[in-house]
Amino acid sequence: MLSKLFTTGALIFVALSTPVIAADDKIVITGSSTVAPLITEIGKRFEEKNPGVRVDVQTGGSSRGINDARSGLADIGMASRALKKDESDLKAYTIARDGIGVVLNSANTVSTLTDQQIVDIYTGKISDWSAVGGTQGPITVVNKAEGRSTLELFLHFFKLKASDIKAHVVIGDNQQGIKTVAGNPNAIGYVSVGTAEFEAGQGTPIKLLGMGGVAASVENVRNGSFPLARPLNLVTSKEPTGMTKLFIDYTQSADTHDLVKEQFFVPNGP
Amino acid sequence: MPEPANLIDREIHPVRDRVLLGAVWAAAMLVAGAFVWLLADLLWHGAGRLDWSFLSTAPRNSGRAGGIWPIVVSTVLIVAVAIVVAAPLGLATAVLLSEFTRRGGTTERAIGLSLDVLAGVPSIVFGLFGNAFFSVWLGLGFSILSGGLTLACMVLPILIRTAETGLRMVPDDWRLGAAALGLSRTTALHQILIPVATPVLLAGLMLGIGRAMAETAALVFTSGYVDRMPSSLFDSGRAISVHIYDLTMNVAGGDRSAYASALVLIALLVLVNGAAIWLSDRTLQRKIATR
Amino acid sequence: MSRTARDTCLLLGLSVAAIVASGILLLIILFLSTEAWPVFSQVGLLKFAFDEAWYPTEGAFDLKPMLVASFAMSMLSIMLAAPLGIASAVFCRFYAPPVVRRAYQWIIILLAGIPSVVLGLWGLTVIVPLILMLAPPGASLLAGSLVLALMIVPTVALTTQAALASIPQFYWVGAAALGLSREGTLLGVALPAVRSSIFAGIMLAMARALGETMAVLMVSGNVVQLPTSLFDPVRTLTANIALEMAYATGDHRSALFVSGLALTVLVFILAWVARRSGGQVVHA
Amino acid sequence: MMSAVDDKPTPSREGASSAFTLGPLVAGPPCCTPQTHISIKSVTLSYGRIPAIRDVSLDIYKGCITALIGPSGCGKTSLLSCLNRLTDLIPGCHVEGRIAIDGQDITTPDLDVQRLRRRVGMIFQKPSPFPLSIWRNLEMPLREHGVTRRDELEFRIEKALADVGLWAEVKDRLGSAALTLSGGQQQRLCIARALTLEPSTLLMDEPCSALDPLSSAVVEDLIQSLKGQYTVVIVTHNLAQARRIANYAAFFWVKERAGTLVEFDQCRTLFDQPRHELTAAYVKGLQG
Repeated sequence: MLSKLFTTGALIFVALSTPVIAADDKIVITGSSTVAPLITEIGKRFEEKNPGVRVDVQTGGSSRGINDARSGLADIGMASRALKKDESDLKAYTIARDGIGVVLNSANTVSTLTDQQIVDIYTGKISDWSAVGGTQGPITVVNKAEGRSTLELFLHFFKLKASDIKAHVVIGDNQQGIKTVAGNPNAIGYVSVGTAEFEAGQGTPIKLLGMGGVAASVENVRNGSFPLARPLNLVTSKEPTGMTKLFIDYTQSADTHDLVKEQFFVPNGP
Repeated sequence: MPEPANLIDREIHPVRDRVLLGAVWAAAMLVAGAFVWLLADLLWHGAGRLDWSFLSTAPRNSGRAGGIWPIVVSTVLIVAVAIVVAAPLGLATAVLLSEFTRRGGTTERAIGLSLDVLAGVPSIVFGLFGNAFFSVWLGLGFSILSGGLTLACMVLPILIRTAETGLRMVPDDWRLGAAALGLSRTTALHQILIPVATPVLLAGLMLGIGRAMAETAALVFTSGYVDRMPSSLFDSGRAISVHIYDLTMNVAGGDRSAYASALVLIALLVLVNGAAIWLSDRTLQRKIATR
Repeated sequence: MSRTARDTCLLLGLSVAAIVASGILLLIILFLSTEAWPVFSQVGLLKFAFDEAWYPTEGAFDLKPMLVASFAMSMLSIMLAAPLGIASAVFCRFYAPPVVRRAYQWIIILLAGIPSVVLGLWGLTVIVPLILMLAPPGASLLAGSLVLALMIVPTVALTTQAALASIPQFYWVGAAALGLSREGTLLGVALPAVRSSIFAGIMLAMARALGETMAVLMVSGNVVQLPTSLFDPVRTLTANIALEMAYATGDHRSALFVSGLALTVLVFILAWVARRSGGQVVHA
Repeated sequence: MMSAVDDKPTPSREGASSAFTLGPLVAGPPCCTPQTHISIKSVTLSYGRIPAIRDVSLDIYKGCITALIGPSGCGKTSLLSCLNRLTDLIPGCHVEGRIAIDGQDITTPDLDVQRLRRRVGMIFQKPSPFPLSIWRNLEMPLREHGVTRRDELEFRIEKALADVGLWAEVKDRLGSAALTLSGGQQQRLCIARALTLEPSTLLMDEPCSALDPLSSAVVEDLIQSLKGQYTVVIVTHNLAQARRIANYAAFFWVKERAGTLVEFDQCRTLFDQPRHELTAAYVKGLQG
């Protein structure tokens, strides 16, 4: 009985192991989990337009995208940040941008915070909402994990060091930030503007705060007036050719703007 | 089997017995309550999203719309690869430990310790290792095969530990009896010891399948993120739990699909475990006769 | 092939399987060490134990708080899960009416297969807000332990149940003949008879708790600090890897692999200590 | 398990009450050839470094029943296990000395132990049929030893079951589980299982001590009937039984924490005119 089962299993196994003839052209893209859903959708549309081409998108984080593009494991890497100084050997192609805004729980009575107040809250100088005009309650500071591009952007904007911040909750991905703030009336965090706008519209109890007098909205990120934004990049190790070039060009074209908006990012250009 | 309760029903330690009774019921209800709460939560958020098209179509708009059919297929394939590889390997190691090594002997201690440590290796480390070893070094790339093999490494300690327990529990009478009849150890194992231990082996297998189905971190780096229908084991395929993770952590507005996917995963577990129970009942009926 | 030769072949095959099974760990340790080597060779081992704090991008690599957090969280969760799991098994075998038993059995099996992400999500949206009402920020050592406990209960329950099922019948009969009540039989005969199997199950569960990543990452707050209370947010070694690996480069990346190694060492020590003390329990 | 009710004595046995009285002594050599079948020479068996039997030498005669008697822990069962190399299964168990069956040394490492165990069957104190059907219990070992033809399987199984007086009782329920049989039936099934393999020798480790008197008597009769066809070595604590059925008896005693052979003789001689005072004292329990 068992042995029969195993034989059958083995046969299926062998049958499935035989690789089908590889697609004419396969583009392997690895990297940032923030960018991956967008590129997957763009890839599907690209596949429809170019029969025989396959776009395989893998995640693992921006640094993996950079490494894989550099080592040639991937044709294209994805990074949700600008290239660093020691990455000048790579070429980056911005496909969209993503604004970063401060969010509070919608139950919070505070509606604006100055840059200085945000800095004081994040460095632990202010620990109760009453100090910034809200109802009394201990502030829960939600911060991003070390190395994450939104953290670096945040630190850079407020001229802070990672070790200056006194966090109460440290999170990884964007949605975790939104869920954490949504579940805690006294929390403050910073997340992607587009997704926060969408979630707030869906009834998630969060609200976006303006920054430097500019309202946090996709529109303001697009027109460049909102100060905190990061580029979402595709990265290659050398000048792209052939199908890879075709794909990168396609991602930057206006054809994909609707997909970019569907993922709550900000498309390039006007 | 006669329950002790059927044989004796007078109480000598009424307080202790009552307390124990209460505690056991309370603990069981606590666990069941937590599960029901969790399930209700999933149903509350996800049931509205569940319909036939959710099961039968491919995801659209990063999983916010569309279904999860290719992901279900990939998941089943990944788990199947893992179990097909890990079950024989695990059973063989368990047999070696229980039948051919002395408890507390050097071999048993060394293998046992390495398994205990292996069981504690974080799943994300398994993922990074699987990526380096299976995907890159063995050249399997991001594929269902690398994912399945990585999971096989992961569930191995569970399978071995439970199988070993099961085999050690088989009374020595039958081992001696078989040896005295001049049966080879192979025959004794095949005909008697393994069939008798089947319920325990099955419990281990279920734990292993559950663990494999539930795994996320180890698969992100090995079987990958591609949500297309796989055409062979060398294709990348997204597992349900990876899909759920992506929907909850990276895709705004993906929560309902995530909850619905979790429900599908639970249904899948019911199916797989039901099949396993049915299969073992059949083997038991054919092989083992106790009543 | 003669029967003796068949047995020899069997033994050979089994040995190969065992070597493969235990070789995996060596491969993993080799892999972790290779990846961790760059930062070891530059900053040395001591920095990981005696540094001020964990700010890897600023060259501070203290792993102590995370080691303590990993240890504390797994211990807490096993302290919760072991009694619950054993009680669950006992419930299934002795107390539950048949219908309840089947239902409960399925609950345990399904619980074993709930992805950690789903448990994490549930923890984040249900448990954490509840704990928040007691003490902010909610995401805490306690939240992590509770979610972990729920995750590992099935491991303890299923292994215990399997062990109880395999107790020879004459134990029950013998105990009953001595006039022991159901509870007396359980405490005096059944559980002691299978303690080594239960112990193995607990070890498996504890290892699982130590290695768990996603759920812990979502509910435990991930602040690198030595916990002073159950309500403090903590970061475990596994969460550390998962949180930072995505963007880590260079020494930072290497340092994350040191987290992996540190965890492996921790598991090794725990498993070794447990085997020594557990061994005495078993042979006592 | 101790249900004596459904364990009816076979028709061949008349007056089961004789199980409770001492039967006539069985005479020695005339009923069997005094020809050495198994020769045990200076056997020392140790577990780890601790010897369990020290320097035992003994000849076992063909077709006879040899009883090994003595107090618990004097190494009788250990000695029995040497004869079919079951000692191999015990980690750390080490046997020195020479044991030959039909002149062939069975202590050599390259011996085919499975073939040996086919020739030397063993019955344990606790009946241990496998958790299989009655039929499979008998068929599986036969197949293992290369008997695969259906008619031969059927012939051998029926014959063995008939030899142990079980055929009439179970012939209609061969497919039911062996563990549903009563204790006595289970033990006879185990004997039948050993007989199907056509051994030359049967080792019995207190085969009746777990059975009720009626079942015990049936099994005892069965053992009696094996005399002549098979060489039987039986360990028993039931001195009356030994005296009833055995041709030869060997008395063991613990000396310096290891079992040693004190006296070996014809059964009647050993019981009636023991040469050694230890033997005399021990069998006095029987006579006094």
